[in-house]
Amino acid sequence: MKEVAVIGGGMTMFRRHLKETGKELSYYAAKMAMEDAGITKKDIDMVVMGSAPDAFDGVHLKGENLLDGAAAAGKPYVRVFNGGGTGVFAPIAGWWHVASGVADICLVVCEEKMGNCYPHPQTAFRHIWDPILDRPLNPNLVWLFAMEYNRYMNFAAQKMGISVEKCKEWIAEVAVKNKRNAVGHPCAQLADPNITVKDVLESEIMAWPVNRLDISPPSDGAAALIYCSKDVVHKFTDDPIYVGGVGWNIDSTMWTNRDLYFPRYVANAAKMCYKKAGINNPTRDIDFAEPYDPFTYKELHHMEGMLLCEKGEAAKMTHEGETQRDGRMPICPSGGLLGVGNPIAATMGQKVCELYWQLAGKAGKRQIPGDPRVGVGMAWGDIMQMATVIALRRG
Amino acid sequence: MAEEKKDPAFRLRETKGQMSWPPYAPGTHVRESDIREKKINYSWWEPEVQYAWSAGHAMNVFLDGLKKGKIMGINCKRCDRILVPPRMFCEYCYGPTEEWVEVGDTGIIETYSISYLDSDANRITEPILIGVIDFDNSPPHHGIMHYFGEMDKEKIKIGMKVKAVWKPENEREGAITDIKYFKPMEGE
Amino acid sequence: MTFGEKQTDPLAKTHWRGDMQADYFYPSGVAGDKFFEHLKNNDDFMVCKCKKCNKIYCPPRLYCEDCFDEIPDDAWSPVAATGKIRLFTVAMLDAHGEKLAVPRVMALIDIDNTDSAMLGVIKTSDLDADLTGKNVKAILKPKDKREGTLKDIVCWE
Amino acid sequence: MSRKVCVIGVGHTDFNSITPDMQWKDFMYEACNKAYVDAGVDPRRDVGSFITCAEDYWEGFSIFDEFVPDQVGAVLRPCCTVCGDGIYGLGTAYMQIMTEYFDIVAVEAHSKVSDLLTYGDMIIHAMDPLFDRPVSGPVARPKYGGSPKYTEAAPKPFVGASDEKERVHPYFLAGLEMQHYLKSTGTTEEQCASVVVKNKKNAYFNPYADYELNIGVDDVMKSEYLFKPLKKYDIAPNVDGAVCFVLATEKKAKDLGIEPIYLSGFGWCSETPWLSTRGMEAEYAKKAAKMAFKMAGVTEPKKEIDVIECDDRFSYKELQHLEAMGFAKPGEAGQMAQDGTLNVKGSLPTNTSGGALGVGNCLEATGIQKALEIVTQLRGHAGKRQVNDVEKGLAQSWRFLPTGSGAVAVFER
Repeated sequence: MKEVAVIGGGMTMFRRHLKETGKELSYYAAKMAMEDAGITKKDIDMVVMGSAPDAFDGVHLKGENLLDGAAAAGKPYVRVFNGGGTGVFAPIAGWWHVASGVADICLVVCEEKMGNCYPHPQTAFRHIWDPILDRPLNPNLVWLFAMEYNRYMNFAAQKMGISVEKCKEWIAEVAVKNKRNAVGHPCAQLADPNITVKDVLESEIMAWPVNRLDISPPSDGAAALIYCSKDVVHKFTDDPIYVGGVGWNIDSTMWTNRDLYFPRYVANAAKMCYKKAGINNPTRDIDFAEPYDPFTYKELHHMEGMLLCEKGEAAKMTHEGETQRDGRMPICPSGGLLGVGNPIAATMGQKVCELYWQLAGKAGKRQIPGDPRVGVGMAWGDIMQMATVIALRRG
Repeated sequence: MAEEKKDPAFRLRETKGQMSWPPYAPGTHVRESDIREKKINYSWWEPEVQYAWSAGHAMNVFLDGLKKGKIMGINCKRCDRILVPPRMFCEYCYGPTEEWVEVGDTGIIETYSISYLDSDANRITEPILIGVIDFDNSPPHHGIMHYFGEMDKEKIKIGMKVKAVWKPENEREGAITDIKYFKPMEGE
Repeated sequence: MTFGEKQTDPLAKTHWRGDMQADYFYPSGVAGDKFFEHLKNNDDFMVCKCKKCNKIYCPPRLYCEDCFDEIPDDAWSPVAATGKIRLFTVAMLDAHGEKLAVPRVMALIDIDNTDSAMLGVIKTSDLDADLTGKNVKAILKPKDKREGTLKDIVCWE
Repeated sequence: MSRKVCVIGVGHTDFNSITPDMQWKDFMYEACNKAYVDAGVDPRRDVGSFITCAEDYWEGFSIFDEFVPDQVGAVLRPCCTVCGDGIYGLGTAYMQIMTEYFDIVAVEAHSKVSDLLTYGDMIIHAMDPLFDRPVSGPVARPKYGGSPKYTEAAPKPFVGASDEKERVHPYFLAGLEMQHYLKSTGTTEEQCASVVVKNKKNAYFNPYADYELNIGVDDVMKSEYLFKPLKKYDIAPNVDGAVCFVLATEKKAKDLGIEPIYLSGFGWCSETPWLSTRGMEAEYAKKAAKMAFKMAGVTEPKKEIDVIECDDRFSYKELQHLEAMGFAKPGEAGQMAQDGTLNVKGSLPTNTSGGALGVGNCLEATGIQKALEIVTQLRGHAGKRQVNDVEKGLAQSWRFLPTGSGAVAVFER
């Protein structure tokens, strides 16, 4: 196996609607990453595209349609897809292109254009359900997460010995933290320096227990990342950031046949990744993490799955401020999905590019104090069943 | 046009050496109102995307059972587990499933939500109660999703006992909607 | 036998109907917007040229797909909406696989003075003629009816 | 490199024009189960990673990846979807094994195209929405109802009007390309017809093929022009089918006591998606083959490769791909089809399984079906269609209209 280094990252603005086509967004992100790494299209051996449902962009075989924007015209190019997990899965796929020795330099581009789907991006989400068992009930995607949120909240409240209402308050603190963290991120859609827990709890109820500010809204956007193998990394940098390990895991389709309080699949993916990355004690060896946070409770749920705290106690950790940017274990220093936006696959920008920028000391105002050496990014997708984890380390 | 940049082109070279990444955000924001007022050019397309999925044997038996007012599960003897909804194979041991069983139409609420959104994300005033029901005769955490009815949104809770309310027999068509909803059992 | 039991009843309800119906909105993009905005008010095409590759794109692009360099604003110029038929075919079927009432002549048209081609419908009554190499001209909607989409080109003649 | 990747098990369902008795899950389960039994592995214990090749719209789900793990045996295991043809899946498995993360990887690809009622419209949906798609017909949904509802708070944006009533079938793109191929190489329609005749005959000896037919060149020539010069028989009809491969390291194969068939090289390449600037020379097949040959150490493909399965979803495509990959000079492949060089007993046996024309167009499973045939040939299990003395075989596929992407895999004994 070859060691794989990250040498460039880029991302576009995240907004509900962007004027650019999907190709053009991919171009912006890919170009930024190429400029960062100092390479041109000629240098790229293979390209990986990550893009979530075709039903958002409204183009069948959308990977094929986007490829010229990803510098892939005339190159080996493949698209991988894992629902929401794509944001970290595409970089994992890029990693194996290089780690296997097939490519020396690999470009990973993630693009999403959710604003294309009308009447609402939710219309596309309607078709992720089982056609026979669920779709006749006309479900809304938010229901699914509301149900998981409820199950998790009840468990966590019991575990921490607090009331459900108190637990919901603590969970709301995640939104406050992330939206404040996003201040200073040029791409952010939802940064808000003055938001309070009260604002979150008093925003309209979408599907109890989910309030409007508990959700990251649909966005357009793109992100890109460039890998190279250790053999050639000396051409680009003296202080490379390496991929320590990767992991991915999927649970059963039958989500009503699972206990939703704990994400087993996240734990499995994290263990796979940690084993390869030599992380024996996650709470000690990991300096900061970017778990997937499309909903407030998900950040906590995933922290537990990633073994960063005890089951059911992530809310307490948040409440005590340990997950702040200057806390013991900074979580989502980029602002996450709640702060920056959620163009499904393009969240690679917060979940992986951010790891790179933080480790390389390039995060500017968002930089974590101290000397972070190991960061872990994670994404989650499908019907609450897919987890993808990547660990980056310095040196 | 909102926030039209003077130069929409991406000019990274000018910012080379800057230590804050991303150096700035390429892209041009468009508001929903700009689209309605046709301030940008756009194309529109309405695809025809229609399917007729083969239901498969397990779903046929399940749907046929619903028509008769029964909820059918299937047993995996190797794992000693009743699968509801049924399928032809067990995902844990990867062997075929064997014996059909009725799981009854009563159960408990595994989890629930009170939704103020309909399926197209439109806001509604009278909330929909929705949740996962674990059947009494199935293993723990093995259930289906369905609506709740005749239920007070203040009183719904996890672990509440519920019972299916069926459509009249002549209106059933072999679909999950043959069950109208689940209602609280007496004493709840 | 892969399964414990198999379906044997030919009268069983075997299929479940459903759809993935949604409508789609496609912003024209940075380059497309210039093209369509120009087409709304003029009878010719706005195209662009990659200064490095000397390749002229119609429809225009924001970037050159070959060298991946951005195409600057000053590389844009209009060309006449005329071209030469490179390839053509007579399509007999509609998207559902049924016979079209009137066969449609579809063509790939090399746009004059560019390195690109466009798909188009050819207006012709002679279905047996060899149209290759014929010069054609875009028939556009009246200016007041143009919407800024490719539908502004009615056909080629 | 120290590691070598080989095929240790294959499984497939029957290929049928419709499969009403099985849900897509059951269908995939059958193919995978057979492959695991063939390899003698337990997916719940032995297989490290699982890969499915699928596209959402072919299947009818916004996120098809959700509906994969149970039936391939991947619950709580690493499993992913590659949006590509089966050969992309094989290449992905190759790379995953080479990273030393896994020893055994399963790859599945399938077509359940009979579930899809609006096949033509779906391919139109893959065309560029701004510059290609509007040419095909009206913007508003022409036939089926069930349009989404709009509310007053969120009304429908302005939608353009047009005069046409029907959208044209997207196979017109193949009609255009065929015309280019015939004109630029001087190949005749009869030569394309002889490909149809050959493949449909080969399918008689392939038990799972669905579209075997005993016809002559005349019958093909007399079939009607649908997209002139493309005729009815030049087009591969759609079929349902699922195929699963189990790949492993050489060491694992030896431990299991299986004679390995090596996946010695793969390659893929994409041309620009813009019809506007794309050549029509199947450049993707040329570059993909180059990459695969380099990896497999094949220097003289024409001599070294004993059996070829290349994409023939339109009859001319087989000839075009053979020429692009360097097995014939431009314009010669048609002659080879006519004089029997491409027959099972010829010097360059091509599409011995019957190809897509004989087996059917199985969408993303096309490439893996071709790989399946190569493995069957290399194992010597091909019965009456067995080619003598095969050491190396090549499978090639294209991602179908309207793309310019394709993949190649080289197998050897």
